[in-house]
Amino acid sequence: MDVGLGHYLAVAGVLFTIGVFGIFVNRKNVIILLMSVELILLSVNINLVAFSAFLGDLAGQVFALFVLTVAAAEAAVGLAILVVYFRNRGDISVEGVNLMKG
Amino acid sequence: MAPIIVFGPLLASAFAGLLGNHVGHRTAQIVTTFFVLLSFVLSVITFFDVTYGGNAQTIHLATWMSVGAFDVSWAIKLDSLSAVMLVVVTSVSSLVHIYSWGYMEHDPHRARFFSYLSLFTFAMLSLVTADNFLQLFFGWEGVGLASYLLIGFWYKKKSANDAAIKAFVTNRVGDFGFALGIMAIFHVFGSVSFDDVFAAVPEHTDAVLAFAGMELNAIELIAFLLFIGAMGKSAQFFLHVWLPDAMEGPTPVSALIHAATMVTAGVFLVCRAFPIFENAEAASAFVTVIGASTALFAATVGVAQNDIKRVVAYSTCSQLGYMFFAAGLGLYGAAMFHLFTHAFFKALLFLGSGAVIHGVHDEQDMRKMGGLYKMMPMTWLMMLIGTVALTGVGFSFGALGLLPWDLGFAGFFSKDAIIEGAFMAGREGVFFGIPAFWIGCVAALLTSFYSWRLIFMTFHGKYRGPKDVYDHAHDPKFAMAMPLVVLAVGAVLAGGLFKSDFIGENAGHFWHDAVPAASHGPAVAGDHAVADSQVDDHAIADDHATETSHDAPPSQVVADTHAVVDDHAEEAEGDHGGGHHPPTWVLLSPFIATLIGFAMAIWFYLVNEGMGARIAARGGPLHSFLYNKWYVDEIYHFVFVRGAKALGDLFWKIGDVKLIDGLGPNGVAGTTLAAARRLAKGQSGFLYHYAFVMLIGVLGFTLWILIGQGGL
Amino acid sequence: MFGEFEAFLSILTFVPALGALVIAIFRFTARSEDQGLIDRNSRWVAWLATMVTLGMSILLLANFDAEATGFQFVHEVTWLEQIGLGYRMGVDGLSVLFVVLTAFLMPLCIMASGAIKNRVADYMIAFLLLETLVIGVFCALDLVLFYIFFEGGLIPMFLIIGVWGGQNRVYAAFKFFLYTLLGSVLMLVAMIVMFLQAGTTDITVLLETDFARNAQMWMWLAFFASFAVKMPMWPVHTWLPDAHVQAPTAGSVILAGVLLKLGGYGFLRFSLPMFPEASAYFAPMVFVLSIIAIIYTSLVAFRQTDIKKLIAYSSVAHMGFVTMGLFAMNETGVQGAIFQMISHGVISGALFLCVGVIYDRMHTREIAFYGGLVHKMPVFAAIFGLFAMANVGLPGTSGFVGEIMTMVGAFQVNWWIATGAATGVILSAVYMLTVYRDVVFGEITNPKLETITDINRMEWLIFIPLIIGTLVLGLFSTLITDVTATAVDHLISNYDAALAASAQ
Amino acid sequence: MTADMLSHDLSLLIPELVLAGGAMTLLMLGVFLKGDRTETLVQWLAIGLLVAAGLSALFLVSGEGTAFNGSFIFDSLARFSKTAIALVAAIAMLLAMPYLKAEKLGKIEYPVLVTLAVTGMVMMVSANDLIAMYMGIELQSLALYVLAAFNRDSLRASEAGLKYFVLGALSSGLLLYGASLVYGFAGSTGFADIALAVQSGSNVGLTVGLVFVICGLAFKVSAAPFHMWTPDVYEGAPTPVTAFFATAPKFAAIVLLARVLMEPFGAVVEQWRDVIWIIAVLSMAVGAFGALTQQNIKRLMAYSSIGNMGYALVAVAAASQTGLWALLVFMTLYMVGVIGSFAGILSMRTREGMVEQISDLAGLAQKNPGLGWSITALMFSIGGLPFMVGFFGKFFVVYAAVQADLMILAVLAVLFSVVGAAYYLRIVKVIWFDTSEVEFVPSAVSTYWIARIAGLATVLLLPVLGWLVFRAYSVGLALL
Amino acid sequence: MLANLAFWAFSGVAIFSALMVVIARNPVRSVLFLILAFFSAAGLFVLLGAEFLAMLLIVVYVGAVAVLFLFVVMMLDVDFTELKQGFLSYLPLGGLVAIILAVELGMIGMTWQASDQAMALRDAAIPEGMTNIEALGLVIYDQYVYFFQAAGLVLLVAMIGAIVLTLRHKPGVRRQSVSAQVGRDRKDAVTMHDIKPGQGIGE
Repeated sequence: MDVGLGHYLAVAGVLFTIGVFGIFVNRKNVIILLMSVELILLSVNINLVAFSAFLGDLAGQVFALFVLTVAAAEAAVGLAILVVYFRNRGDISVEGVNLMKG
Repeated sequence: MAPIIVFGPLLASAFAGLLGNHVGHRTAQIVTTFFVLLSFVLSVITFFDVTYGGNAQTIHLATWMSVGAFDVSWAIKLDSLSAVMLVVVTSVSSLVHIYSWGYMEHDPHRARFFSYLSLFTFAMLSLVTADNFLQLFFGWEGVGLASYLLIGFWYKKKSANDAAIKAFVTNRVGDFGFALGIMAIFHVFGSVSFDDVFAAVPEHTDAVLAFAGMELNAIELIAFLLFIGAMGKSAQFFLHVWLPDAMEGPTPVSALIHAATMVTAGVFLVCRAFPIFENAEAASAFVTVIGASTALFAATVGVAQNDIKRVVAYSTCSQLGYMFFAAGLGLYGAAMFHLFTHAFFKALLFLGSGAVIHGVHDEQDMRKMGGLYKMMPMTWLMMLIGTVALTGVGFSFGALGLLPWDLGFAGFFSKDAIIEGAFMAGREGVFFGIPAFWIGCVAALLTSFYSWRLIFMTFHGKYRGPKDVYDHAHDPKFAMAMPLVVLAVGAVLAGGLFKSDFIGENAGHFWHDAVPAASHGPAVAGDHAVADSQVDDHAIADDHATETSHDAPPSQVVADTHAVVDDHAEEAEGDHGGGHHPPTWVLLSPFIATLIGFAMAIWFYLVNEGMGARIAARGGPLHSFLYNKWYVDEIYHFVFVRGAKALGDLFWKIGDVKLIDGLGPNGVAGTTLAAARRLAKGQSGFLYHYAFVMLIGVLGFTLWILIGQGGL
Repeated sequence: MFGEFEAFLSILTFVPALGALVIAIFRFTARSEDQGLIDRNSRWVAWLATMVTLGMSILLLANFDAEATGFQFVHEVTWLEQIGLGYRMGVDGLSVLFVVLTAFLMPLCIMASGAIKNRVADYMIAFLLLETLVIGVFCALDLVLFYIFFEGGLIPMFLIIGVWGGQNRVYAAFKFFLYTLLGSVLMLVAMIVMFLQAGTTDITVLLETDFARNAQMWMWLAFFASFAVKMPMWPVHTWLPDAHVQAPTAGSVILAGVLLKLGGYGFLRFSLPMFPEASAYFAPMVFVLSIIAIIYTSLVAFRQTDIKKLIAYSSVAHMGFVTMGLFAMNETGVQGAIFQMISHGVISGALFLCVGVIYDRMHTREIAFYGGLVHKMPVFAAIFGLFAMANVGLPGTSGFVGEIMTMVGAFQVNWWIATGAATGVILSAVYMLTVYRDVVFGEITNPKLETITDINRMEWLIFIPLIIGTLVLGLFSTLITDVTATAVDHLISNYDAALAASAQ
Repeated sequence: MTADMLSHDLSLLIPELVLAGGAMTLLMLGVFLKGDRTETLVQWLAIGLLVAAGLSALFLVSGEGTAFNGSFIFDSLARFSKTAIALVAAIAMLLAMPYLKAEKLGKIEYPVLVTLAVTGMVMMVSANDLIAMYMGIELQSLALYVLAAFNRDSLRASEAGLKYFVLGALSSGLLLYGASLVYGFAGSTGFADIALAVQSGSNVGLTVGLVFVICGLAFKVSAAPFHMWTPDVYEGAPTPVTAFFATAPKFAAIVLLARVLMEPFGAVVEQWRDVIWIIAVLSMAVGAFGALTQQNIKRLMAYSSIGNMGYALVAVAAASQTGLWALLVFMTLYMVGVIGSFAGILSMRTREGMVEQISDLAGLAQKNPGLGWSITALMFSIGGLPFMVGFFGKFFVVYAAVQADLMILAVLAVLFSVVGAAYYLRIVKVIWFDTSEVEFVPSAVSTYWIARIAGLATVLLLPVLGWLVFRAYSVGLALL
Repeated sequence: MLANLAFWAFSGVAIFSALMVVIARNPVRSVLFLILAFFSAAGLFVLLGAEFLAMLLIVVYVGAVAVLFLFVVMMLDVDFTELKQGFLSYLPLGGLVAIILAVELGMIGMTWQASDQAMALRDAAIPEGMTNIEALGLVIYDQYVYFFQAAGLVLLVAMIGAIVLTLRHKPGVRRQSVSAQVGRDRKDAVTMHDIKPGQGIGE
């Protein structure tokens, strides 16, 4: 069986799902959430690059490039916020992020 | 002139009511009395002008309502009918005003009292001078209001207040019918003015009011509804309950309102609307039945009452019954005549009772009286005159050919005319005629009995109350005595003097079509015998109803009255010319009934003094039944008062609070808040829940799209 | 005289708002220690503003041509013209009297607010705004403008009930607001539909527009939802007793006197002329609801222990006559309904003022608390008695004219309806006389009442115009009906024509 | 790319350039200037910058058209939105100043971040390409994440930042995933090209991609069911930040959403209308019900915001010219209400600190009548009750819905507005009916006046509403 | 064939390691699995002909981001022993949702067909005979310069954000002040004391 675009998309879809799954199944550690976000972005990149390849269009790769850039920035900001949160709370369990509700 | 008659009392009332406290009671009394007297004088002038002068007229004053065809004026209609009423009203009212000078001498609220009296007079006058149904209704309710105010005059007494409300509300029940009647009139005739309506009655005898497949004859319905109004005002059976209670008011009020004027408004209405009733056979029969029942019922109850005023009140009720069955049988003249005479003697009786009450320190219970004739002979005499007038003492000398004229007190002429008229009607085939005759006789017996019972219990025998009261019992002063005397004169003479005008040979000239000079109602269809002698060249209000059963076109109806009359008379009597005289035994029967009643009263209350009390004490079922007024009040209380309260509570506490509010605003608010709380709980604060919800959203939408678009 | 002066009506409408603005400016800029002074003066400003409005409304009436059909004193300003909205004001025979009624009651309300001691300036602002909005409702000739005024009135009334009301005022204010709002929003949707179908919100144009029968049904129902609540009709009346009981006296007066009329006016202005077929179709339902309202609420009123609640329920019953008369859709019925609304405005206003008189003195509205007031307050007893009787519908008072005309009108349609309504006439006597007996008559049993004083001069001044109004209207009803006659004729002939056209 | 082209392109980008360049300048100034007044200076400069950007969008950009190969567009919609966004951001910045000073948060980064966030927003409303859209969103979002957690010593603020970040990143992921699908199935990232592709025949990939994009954007406008972050973040973030959150980003996001839906996907309205329909109804419901039980006024504003975005989405669902201008009018009037309300909230300060509980407002009408009346008017305006201008926003929205035959949606919208009215009334009730002994300390003059002016504006805007409607109307005409 | 094999290998590893990122008990392991996932993805990129991106992924992600994660994980000294409790209770529902999602996405992927004009609509067709990096370089600074600048702003924001959130001027920490150092003059630095012998310089 020849590997086609569909395969790549499927892989991306599975990765995306895992990332999403990570966000709502994880109960204990906020860092995992950030990593899950990275997984999601990774899946998107696979998508984009795959499309780019199969369309013969560079735009997808350019898009992916910027996604990568933004992902790095997001990681920086996310971790910064996480650090701030940790400083205030001394704990990064997901279940603890529950001060405000209702 | 006419406006002064009507509005003079109103001005006086306003003056006394608004300024009474500033100008003093005496001024208020003087002003009100003056204006009422003025009205009286002018009324008398008007009376002669209208009745004998034939100057009937309608004075248009202003427009009350004008909406398309619904055009209602303020007007003063002067015709014989209203002229009679004017005289009755203003005369009795004047006398009551004067009487009240004495009676209310010590009351701190005299000015208010006189204001009410004058207000009542005004309302009554505007009632009788109305030229349309709505203005009549205005006066109708106006007298209701005045009656309410006067019954509740002593507002400290709860019983007085309750009686006042009872009177007003019961009247309202009647007015309910009356108002509907007016609406029906407007619906059918497109007008509420008497002239228009009465002129149009013949054209609408076939009109029907339909609802849900039922078709009712409009004229019958209108007559029926109007009579409901009359029942309320005139305290006829079913709606009579307020009248005895109304005796809570000061006695002059009872005399004015509950004997002479207001309660007769119902009779007035029926007479006024006679063209309608003439064409409403069933409704007229209903009038007869109710009138007769009331005559009997009230008389039976009157037998067992102990309150002096209540006895008179039931008597009034009973007499009104007479008037109604007369009217129902088409004897409008007789009804009006009885109304006229009744005003005098009943006012006399009430005022006399007032004098008694006044004399014995506001004691009303006859069981605590007795032998008073020694202490108050003048009052005794007056009451005696009233009683003989009421019981109809007199003898048909004329009718029996013994003398050129009959001799008797006022009641004799009018009542006998009714009873005889009933018999004649029955003779002529009116269904309720003969029963009405018999009931009339029985009622006359009872009337005689309770009237004499009153006299005997009050004035004769041993005194049964506190000694010092007896010692201070006294005849009234001039202010109270004078009206008694005047009324007594009326009670003696009114019948004889006016018989020929009201029901006799002058009736045609007298009434000028205001009421049919003789009985021509559908209830006496075919009975022209009575009318025969009275019919003269005047085209009296015609009786088309005669022919209604034959489906004759209206044009045919205007047949030669004489011819028809003669035919019928021959068929019925086989004795042409003798038809207008009832058999002798009929003429005598009321007299005999009265005698029997008198004898019974002597037996029970003079010969065997205390026997009545013993019967009462034994409390047999019949006595209880009568004493408790056939338990009508109790039934009404249970059905209507308790019923209304229960329904009100049901609607309020179950309907409004539980159902409407509970399911409506409060229920919705509760559900909303519950939903809000649930939603707030869903906002758990946990990241993964939030993410999960987002994911569900995405997933849901994706599925929606995929399924919706057939992508899967 | 004012025909050329276009903005007259707008000025009339916004004079009270101007008064409110004046008070507001001082209120918001003054230092807190001066607030007392501002409170005192705000009464005068408010009174002046309402009196000016009254004067202008009388001028309006005087210059109103009762013979002419169509709208008069029309004032148009372009506004949002791209989408067909405009600022359009004008009055016709159906509305002009309501303007006068509002202007007439408002000064009395201001005068009757002597018992308001706290936040007087705010109170006056709310009242003046309310007046502008209510008058605006009657003058608006644009659908959206109408809605703005119609709903906007809720806000000041909400504050009036909520801030200056009684114990349970919050519940009452919320119920009042949300209940009526819920009714109205559906109307808004229907208005938009009309807007889209007719392409404009100009009422004069909409009156000429024929809507499809099916659309009429839905729009009628939506409008009905709003007006029925506002009237209020059974079974959406339950907000009214609560609102009345809790509102301050003047608030009750305005609520009963004017705000309830908005529903009736709405029927007149929209439901009947614009959706004739639907109106005819739904008329039986309205009749049934009216009769239920009359009988049901009268019986409920009979059982009340709170005077204000009793009068409030009685208002519901009396409004039943209005809806009955309106949907009879004949001259007598419609004219009677208008008359009944005007008359009820005066009478119920006066009754609430009566309750206010004793409430101000004793701070309770429990019937059981009172009794024997006539000994201490004979003048009050007389006045209260007069208005009680007017409420009962005694001929000679304005209450009677409205009732009889609506019943006569209804009788033409179906005499069972009139029969049902007439039952209410009996019941009104029952509850009104009972409460009058319990409050005014009898011995004084409550020692607290020994010190109660009769009405003072200010209260006299308030009552006199109302007494005159009740009697004069009761005796010379043509004062009202002549003004409305032409407009009502026009309304009915159009209605009949529309029905005839649709029947073909 | 020639110089001519560049200068043309750049001329369309003036607001962006002003903001971006300004932000960097501010940063430099802030870093290198010393002294106590630096913070204030930078804040004022930022305000000036925002106003300048807004005005430049309104007046300075003469032409309309696309730039950078069609990835950037400046049209009347962009002009309108940019002006509104920048101006409202300026007011939000003005509101923030006294607060920052009082809470000792006055770092120069705050105005810089605000300016950069606004840069992102103005890029969003001009996005005509998936990548441009994404970059704009991220620029805005990242700045907002930081701003949410700006009060870094507060646990609440940092929790708010964390939640916002995690969920925001997730939403970005959704959006991106959708964008990638759209790109893959359409063959291009440019909106104009996508439109062509969609017109020539839509397919499941495109639609699902669109759904994902919608979901991502729905998060930004805090529409249900992607709203969950809103109450927590609003509550936790510093109040002026919340005020900022509630206004400018919402405007940008909803305009972007409208553009995405109507331009590239305008041809397949039926496919996405259901989704928007459901989101709108859910938002209105959540907004109406969620707010009922709230005690914290910021949380309440959050729910209010969710609900109101539901109305905005109703206008979007109409997918018509009317819908578009109704959306713009609605958003503009809504922002007047929101910014005024936050000014009111920020005006209330007791000795203990800022007031956040609704119950703290008790008796405000008596203690501070001007503010009391203003907040009352603002609440009614946001609630969409006549005779406040807010009513017109909702009116036009419902109008658009009815016009588009979305009858059920229209009825639901008005019904939810009744439920919503209940909680606005609750605030009014607390202000007017309740009493409290707590004394407020005088607040900053600017804040107080913003509240008052906004309060007045809810009524006084009525006469000039025509102008606003006219502007929005022409946008609608030009765009579709 | 080899390419297919490589695809399966890379994608298998990527998926496995992604799963491990999520479910690993120790966050450090998670980070390491994340790196592995990135590597695998980079492999996929290479297969697709996007060499530059593959390189970038490794340089930027593995080199910077992942290390940053690792750094933070280490820095935030969290007690990991009780982590992952309660994981299972949420697994069924979560798993179900995840599976549905994955199936959906996979199916969409399978249905791919570029729109009719997709080829015509391409913004930047991959030029022939040019390396991937060269091709990208040509468009990024020209056609996509707007995005490039925007990306710069994004990074700037990230920088500012990270600094403003985490930078702390702790009291007592001595910091270099260049301008102060440079701007010193003798007056500030030197004071003359006349010290008497034997007394020291005690205060």
